[in-house]
Amino acid sequence: MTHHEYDVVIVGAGGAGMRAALESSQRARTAVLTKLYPTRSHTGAAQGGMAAALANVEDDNAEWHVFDTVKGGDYLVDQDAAEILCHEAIDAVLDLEKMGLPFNRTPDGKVDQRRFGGHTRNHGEAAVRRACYSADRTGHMILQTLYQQCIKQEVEFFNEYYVLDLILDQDPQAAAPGEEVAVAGVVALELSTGQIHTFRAKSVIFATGGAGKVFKTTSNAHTLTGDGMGIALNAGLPLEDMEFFQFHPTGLAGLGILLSEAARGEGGILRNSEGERFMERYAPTIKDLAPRDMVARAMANEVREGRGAGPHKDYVLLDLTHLEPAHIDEKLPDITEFARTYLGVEPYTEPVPVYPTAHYAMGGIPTTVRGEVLRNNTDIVKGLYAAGECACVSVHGANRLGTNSLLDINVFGRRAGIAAAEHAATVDEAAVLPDDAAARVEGIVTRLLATVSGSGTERVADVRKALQETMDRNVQVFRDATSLEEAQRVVAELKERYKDVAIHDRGRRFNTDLLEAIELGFLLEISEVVVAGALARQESRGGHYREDFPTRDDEKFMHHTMAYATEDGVRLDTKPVVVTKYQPMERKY
Amino acid sequence: MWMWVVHRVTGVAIFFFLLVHVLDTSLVRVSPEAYNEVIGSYKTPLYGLVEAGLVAAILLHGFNGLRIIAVDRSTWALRHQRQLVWAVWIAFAVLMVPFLWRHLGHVFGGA
Amino acid sequence: MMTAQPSVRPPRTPSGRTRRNAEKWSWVFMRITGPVLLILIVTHLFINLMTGDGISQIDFAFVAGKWASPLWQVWDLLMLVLALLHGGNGMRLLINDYAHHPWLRKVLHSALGIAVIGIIVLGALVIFSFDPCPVDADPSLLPSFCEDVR
Amino acid sequence: MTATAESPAVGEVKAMQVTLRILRTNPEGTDDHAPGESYWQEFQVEAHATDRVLDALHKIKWEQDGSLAFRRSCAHGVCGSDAMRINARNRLACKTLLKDLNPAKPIIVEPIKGLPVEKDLIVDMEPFFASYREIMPFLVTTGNAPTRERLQSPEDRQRFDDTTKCILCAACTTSCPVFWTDGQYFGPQAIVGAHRFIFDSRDEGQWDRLEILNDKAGVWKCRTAFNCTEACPRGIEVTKAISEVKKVLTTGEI
Ligand SMILES: Cc1cc2nc3c(=O)[nH]c(=O)nc-3n(C[C@H](O)[C@H](O)[C@H](O)COP(=O)(O)OP(=O)(O)OC[C@H]3O[C@@H](n4cnc5c(N)ncnc54)[C@H](O)[C@@H]3O)c2cc1C
Ligand code: HEM
Ligand code: SF4
Ligand code: F3S
Ligand code: FES
Repeated sequence: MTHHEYDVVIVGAGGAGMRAALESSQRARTAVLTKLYPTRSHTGAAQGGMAAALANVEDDNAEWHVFDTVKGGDYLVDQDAAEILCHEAIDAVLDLEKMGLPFNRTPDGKVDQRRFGGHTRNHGEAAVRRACYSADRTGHMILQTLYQQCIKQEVEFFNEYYVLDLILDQDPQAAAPGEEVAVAGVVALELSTGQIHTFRAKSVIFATGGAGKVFKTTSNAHTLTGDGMGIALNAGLPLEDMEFFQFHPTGLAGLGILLSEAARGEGGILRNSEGERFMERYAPTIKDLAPRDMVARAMANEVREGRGAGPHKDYVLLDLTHLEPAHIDEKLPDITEFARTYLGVEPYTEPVPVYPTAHYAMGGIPTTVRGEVLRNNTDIVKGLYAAGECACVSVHGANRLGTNSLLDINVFGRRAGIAAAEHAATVDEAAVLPDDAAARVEGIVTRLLATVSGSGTERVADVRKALQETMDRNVQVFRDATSLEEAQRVVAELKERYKDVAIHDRGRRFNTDLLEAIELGFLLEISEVVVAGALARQESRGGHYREDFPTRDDEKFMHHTMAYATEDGVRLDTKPVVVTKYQPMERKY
Repeated sequence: MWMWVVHRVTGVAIFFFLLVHVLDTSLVRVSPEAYNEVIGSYKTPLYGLVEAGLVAAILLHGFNGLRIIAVDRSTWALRHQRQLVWAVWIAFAVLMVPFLWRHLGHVFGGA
Repeated sequence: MMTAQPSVRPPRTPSGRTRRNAEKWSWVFMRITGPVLLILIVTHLFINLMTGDGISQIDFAFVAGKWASPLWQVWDLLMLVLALLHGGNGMRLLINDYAHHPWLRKVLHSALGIAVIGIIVLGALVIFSFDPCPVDADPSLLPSFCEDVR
Repeated sequence: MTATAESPAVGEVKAMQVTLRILRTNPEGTDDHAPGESYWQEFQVEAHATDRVLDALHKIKWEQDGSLAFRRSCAHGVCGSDAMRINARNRLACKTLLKDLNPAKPIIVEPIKGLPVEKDLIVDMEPFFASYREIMPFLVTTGNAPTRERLQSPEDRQRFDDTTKCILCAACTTSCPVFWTDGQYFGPQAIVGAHRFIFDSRDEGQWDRLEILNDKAGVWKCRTAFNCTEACPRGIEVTKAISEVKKVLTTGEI
């Protein structure tokens, strides 16, 4: 075992982690721990754009952006956070540009912008061009640019270090309200050697990204297993609004690989088997550019009502054939390439089969607008921060608008980085890391390695597959009490089976078998929370649609869900939503 | 990649041949007898074949050298480098066939 | 234990920048000499192997006959020098690619240098100090014009 | 309940048997093999023609031999984790469909060449990233930054578009025969990385970068073998980028 001491430790080197690192490494001794090489992070898969009311191509302002974000999030958004997000958006984009990000340009040399779902002019009048973009690889450019800046600043990376535990100075659930709980450090497994490392730090930032792998059909990477969320939960911290998961309308049918909303922003049209532009029925004003939850439901509904295309009538079509090939090549080169490579479909001439795919976790580790992690509705954990998809500030509420996440990781990644470094400067000594800090991780590793000799009976892949299929079947675009109870039962059963999983690789070095087993543990816990939250929320709001409760119920459910892991399962609590300017209204587009 | 190997191998082959070639030609300074004796051995069929190989190497290396230069200079050539590889082989064949026909005629024809 | 590598672990030996553009000029040189050599050598080969009786005509007399003309003297000298420099530089590149030990590299480089210079000097001497009609030689081996000289 | 279909396939494809021949290395040894020894192992899996090689590898790992080690993340060719040598060509396992490989014959899978093998298909990427770091892969500017964005015309933006696509997968560098023989060579990726900034009209560090590439281990090592261009999963014209850098160095004009 090796021990390290830093002022700030950042877990995750995606957009949020590296944006934080750029700030904190200027101010404090910072280490970035990441289970992947930084450039492999899933931020690099983001395609369409990053929202900011730059008004480079048409009239726009940050206030409209706030409104769209709140409305898009079905009023579950904390409006103070949304205001920060949208007002700081402009600098966030300009900062990236100054770091060298190669945005697409307008003829007069400014950052170009395009339309995206749910982003409107003057409170919903018409779609507005707000997404700053770089072809359909905006996330790739952000990730590369941030990594390049990290190289310039000589940020210290620990690549392929899996953080598996968070150490606090006391149990946050046992601590009385108002009592101080502080972070002490994290425990990580180094992939190349199998060695366990402890990191003691004054500040720790979690930026571990999403948890899309709880579903089978997802746009998310194999490595997005919700580790950060799971670790927080295990450490006695709550997760907020986990029942809200975004299903992106246009995943490649059967595969889940994403085709950016930019395809529709650039003029693509969704059609059913009859060739009908069905979104005209669901969102007469902005049609195909309605927010994702609505479009995904509309698509699923078309399929349910028998208007799906294909041999099994189980997908709809994204039609780009009326666009100029040159325009497609310039604005959407990658996603059209995906259609060619993976489905053998030529988007110039044929419509592309698409179906909703699990995409984004609106919920996560609850934080303040400075990125401080909450341990209940009001108290923060000293020195602990979270940012990016693993966090929930709540700027996305019940449904995230496209392009608001790349914005989120930059705005709140930056804020968390600054706050963490400033906090580290105010404390002399980090909290004590107990001698047995690594005991839990060692226990898990030793137990799993022991299964190699044949003590376990279950295969990791089987349990994971069963979990993902259950989640896809029961907790997807449409949910109801029956499906959710079924999911709850299956997840509980799988948690039992998980206790018997066995691995094959007995080595210490690059034991990815072992890590997949650990990741599965996180997936199971997160699924449990998602299902519990979804069952309790007897209304439909944003990405969460209950067929047995098809309308929004502001009387009973205008609040965030706070979920805690306890001895006897998930305990749910609520947290009020911060409303400043915009009172909930019906959501029509 | 394979043209790179060909270029390298032929380059080295020519280089070593050249060393030997200059040395043997130097024998003209020693005496006509010595020179003619060595050159005489070049006139055996075996050496005739080696000689043919050398010419082949030079032509291949030379034409491929032109291809490399073209590729470095023009985007068109760069994008059509595969076709240019064919062009090298064709040019090579066009020159080699008549040469071989004549050369091997001399070598084996005993003239 | 493997630690993270924040700073650049030098994967290569810097050249020391004593000859800043050396590799660039070497590259340009190869591209200039190549085509020139192509013309020189193809003509050379054509004359020696294709015209007249081909390879069987080559003997002392043939060579002497050619070198009597200053054109062929210069031609062959140019060919000799360029080919050796081009080939020698090519060999140097190869050594750089394959010889990884500094000492081995040094040895090979020196050997190459000596060979190239030696051969150029030797060749040049031969071409210019060449006497087409050595006095003590068997006249039947000499080019026909030697009879006039005698 | 929900409208999720069981994997809505586009056109039905029949399952078939494919054989994968994988070059394996275990740093800690196995019952039959010494630590660090490389050996071939064959696996048979049931797969569809439209499956990726990555799917087949996963099937092996998940159903037959959990100790098989390889890197992967995004599974659709954008993160650069899974470059490997498949049937003697460098490719991304997640972007290579079985149907494009003649699955009737065994599919040969090896780690990329020229970097130290750590385990099975995992190689040490550190030397590769070190080369990238050395060419100053970040925008260099002097003077005060403008309050808004730096302007750049679409034409100027277009000049370096191709090389911004790089995902640092190393398929190019580890397919280059010059890199195989001399690991000192920066390799095509580093040149691509430098090209991205050299031709960016906003950058002012071009000449420092060019100076680095004008070195013995720099661009002049490239012998236009084109393996890099053929290997690049992002379709970057790597050799063209290298050529453009050479041109700038010889003409002195950007
Ligand atoms: C296909 C796709 C397209 C998208 N397009 C857009 C778009 O156009 N616009 C937009 O705004 N948003 C988009 N999004 C959403 C957005 O890209 C993500 O939400 C965002 O990039 C998340 O960034 P992150 O930094 O939080 O996490 P990530 O980029 O996922 O990074 C997570 C990091 O955490 C590390 N990590 C994870 N677990 C551990 C652990 N246990 N130990 C150590 N390190 C760990 C990983 O190594 C990685 O470095 C898209 C998402 C997807 C999937
Ligand atoms: C016939 C005309 C010739 C042409 C057009 C030519 C052209 C070239 C060119 C352009 C290169 C550089 C290749 C590169 O940088 O990738 C080269 C390399 C080389 N040449 Fe020639 N050349 C010719 C004749 C010769 C001769 C006569 C010799 C031997 C004495 C020779 C030996 C070499 C060698 C050894 C290399 C290095 C190969 C390598 O690095 O892979 N060449 N040639
Ligand atoms: S240039 Fe292409 S092959 Fe090389 S690292 Fe970049 S993406 Fe991979
Ligand atoms: S393969 Fe290597 S030699 Fe040059 S063209 Fe590519 S870098
Ligand atoms: S897994 Fe990301 S490139 Fe293949």
